[in-house]
Amino acid sequence: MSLVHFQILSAALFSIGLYGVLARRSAVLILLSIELMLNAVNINLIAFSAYTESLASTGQVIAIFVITVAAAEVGLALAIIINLFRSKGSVDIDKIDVMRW
Amino acid sequence: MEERGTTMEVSWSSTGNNEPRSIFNRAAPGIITAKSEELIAMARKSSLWPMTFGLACCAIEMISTYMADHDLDRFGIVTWPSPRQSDVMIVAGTVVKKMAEPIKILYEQMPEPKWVIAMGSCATNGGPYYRSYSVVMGVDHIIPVDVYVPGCPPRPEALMDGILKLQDKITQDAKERGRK
Amino acid sequence: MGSTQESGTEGGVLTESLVVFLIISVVCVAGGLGVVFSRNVIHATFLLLVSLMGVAGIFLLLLAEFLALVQVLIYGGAITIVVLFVIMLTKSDEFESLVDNSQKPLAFLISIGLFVVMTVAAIAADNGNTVRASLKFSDLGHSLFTDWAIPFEVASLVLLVALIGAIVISKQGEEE
Amino acid sequence: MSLLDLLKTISAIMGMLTVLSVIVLSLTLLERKFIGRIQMRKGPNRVGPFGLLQPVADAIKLVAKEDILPTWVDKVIYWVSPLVVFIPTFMIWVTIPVARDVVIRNLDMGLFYIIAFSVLSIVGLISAGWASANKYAIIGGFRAAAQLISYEIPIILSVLAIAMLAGSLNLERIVDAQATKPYIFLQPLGAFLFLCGGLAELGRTPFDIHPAESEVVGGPFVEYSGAHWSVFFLAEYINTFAIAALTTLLFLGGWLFPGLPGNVTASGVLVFLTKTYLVVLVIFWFRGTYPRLRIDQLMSLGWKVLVPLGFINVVVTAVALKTELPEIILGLISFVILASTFWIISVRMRTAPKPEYTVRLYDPSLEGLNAR
Repeated sequence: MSLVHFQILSAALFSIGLYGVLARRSAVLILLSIELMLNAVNINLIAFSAYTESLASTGQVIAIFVITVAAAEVGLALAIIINLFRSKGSVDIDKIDVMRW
Repeated sequence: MEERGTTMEVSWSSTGNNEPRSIFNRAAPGIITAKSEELIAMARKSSLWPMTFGLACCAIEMISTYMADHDLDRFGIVTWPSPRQSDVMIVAGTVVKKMAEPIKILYEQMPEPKWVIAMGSCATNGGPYYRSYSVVMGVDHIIPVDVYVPGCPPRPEALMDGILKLQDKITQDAKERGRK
Repeated sequence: MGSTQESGTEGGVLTESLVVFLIISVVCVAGGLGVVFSRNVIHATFLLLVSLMGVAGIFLLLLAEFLALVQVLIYGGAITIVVLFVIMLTKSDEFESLVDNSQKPLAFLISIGLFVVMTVAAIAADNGNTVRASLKFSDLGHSLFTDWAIPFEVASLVLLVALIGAIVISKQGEEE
Repeated sequence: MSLLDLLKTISAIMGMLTVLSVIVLSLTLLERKFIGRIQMRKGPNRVGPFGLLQPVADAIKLVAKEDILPTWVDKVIYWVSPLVVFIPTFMIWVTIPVARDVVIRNLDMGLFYIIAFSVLSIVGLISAGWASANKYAIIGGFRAAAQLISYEIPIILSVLAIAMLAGSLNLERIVDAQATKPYIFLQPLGAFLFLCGGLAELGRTPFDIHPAESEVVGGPFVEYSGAHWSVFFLAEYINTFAIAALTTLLFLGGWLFPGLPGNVTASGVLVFLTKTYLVVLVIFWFRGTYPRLRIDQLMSLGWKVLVPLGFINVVVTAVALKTELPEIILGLISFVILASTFWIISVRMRTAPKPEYTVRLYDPSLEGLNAR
């Protein structure tokens, strides 16, 4: 098991997440795909820090920040989705093409 | 586990010893099938969980039976709110026609094996409301009943007697199934 | 946990940690595929949880125990449940009809292409030293509160602001 | 990891499963007997000597019962969610020491591990509620989620203060640090927060709003029957025992007792089990004594009382550690805060204005006004 394995796994998860973001219509499902992409990034960060001695703690610390930001992002995004649902009656991204309403 | 020590001897056993038996029972009488059946029956009769619902005045007596004075918990009986987890249904009170359908649904929602106690004369045969336009003449028109408890309403002791009768019935049924 | 030793041989040899890695990564990728292909949004959420627990397992393989536990706590305990709450608050029968949009083939091509590019880049890159190093829990904490003290404070501020913002945004819709 | 280590770990896990199952059986009987005594009745006494075989009978009956799969359920999630609840409850026992060195794997981050995995079982409750296709089940599931997320914070805060005092997250070290003084004397406020949060996390009376039988007829478990339901039941009682064991380890000095050697395994296990069963009895005592809280009362207790108290607890402990206050003063401060909280609550309950109930009769002339 070497760094390449983790990189390939991370690439696979990132591409899957990207597909979800591009191909889905529901806002909630897009949010879930973004979570997937963030986790792919985290795998990469920690793998590099584990296999590079000079970066021993840096990768993990940045991964902690990524998780923090992901939590904040989920909170805000879900609030926006609820608000959107209240005013539009739908969570379909395609229907939300006006910037103000 | 010693069976005789904890089960009640039932004298009104109708099955004789000269009935046809399965190959297991002939080869090793009462060791494999009968014993496991009876063991499970013992467990079942020792933890009868009734569904809690009351229909009329009998419910008051039923509630009083669960309470501290009469303490059905001694027999391992705890009431349960959901039909999915209960074994016995105590139909306590008048079964009006509007309530017939819910009772039937609740009975069908209970998992096998399940038993029904009809408590009070209304649930047994309509009681004082005999030939009333709105009352079902006994809950056995809707669901099969195992034990009838007479009285209007029956005292808690009568309900406890009915439950003991049901326990006898469970052991007896298991024994008879084991003999076949 | 924490006792997984580096099982020396590399490159094509099926060591025991490689087997564990393969199992976990299959769980991860299958969960991820489930998230993007499932037609039921609740199933997608639970599959996301499966995938993220797999990621926690990957963190364990990388000897980052703290991160693995954080992953379980934050994603398992908080994010999935909040997402489920929001799905229940919105119209869930609507989700059946709006799974995929018309960009689907294009999105498929783009993500496959990205995956190929990234994989080739990863394989082609020369990863010189490939020895996994464990990091002591206390060292992580020490580094977090000395070298990274200011970013840490900023991150907590970000969380606070996001909390207030989420409350304000969801309250706004209520008044309208 | 060599093969021998693997075998050792597996046998330890199997032993843990067996012991925990026996403990669950003993707990159900203990609860029924104890609550029976509180309610001035006898409790189960017909099955076996003194009713000792009652839990065995219950277990056999539950396993032999029919397992119903209702029509509208989501089959996979319906069958998986008992396991999702059950596995984390077992996994946290991996790192709970019963006596010195009597533990499957003593983790350096033991406390954090326990908190992280105990949260995971909420997902099982929600998925059980959702998959059951039953309105009571889903209301119960979401009540469970709301309750557990809110009460996780006081638990984490009280545990944080303990970790600061002991300087470790390793449960054995935490117990060692209590050699001369159990932390309940230093942290009465923390102990109160932990027990409150623990009870809420278990969903036991006074916080049992998610299986509330008179409101949501058993919450997420409504549709489950037979063996699958008993898995939930097992998980609940193992969690009860785990919370009691954690209270013992964190606040009551674990396997240490003045006058008894802490290093002898037998006496350690005995002391630990005695303390844990006493805490379990306290939990059952609450069940026999207190009525259930309403969900709004539960939420306001959690967010308006316990979370602020938790932050106060952490700050007080940190200041005391930084200024090197004598421990007795820290204990006194903590106790004063706890006592004044109780005093304020009791005063407010006594002086609160009585709610005025208005009976609204049906008035056909208002039909047009009320209709929306």
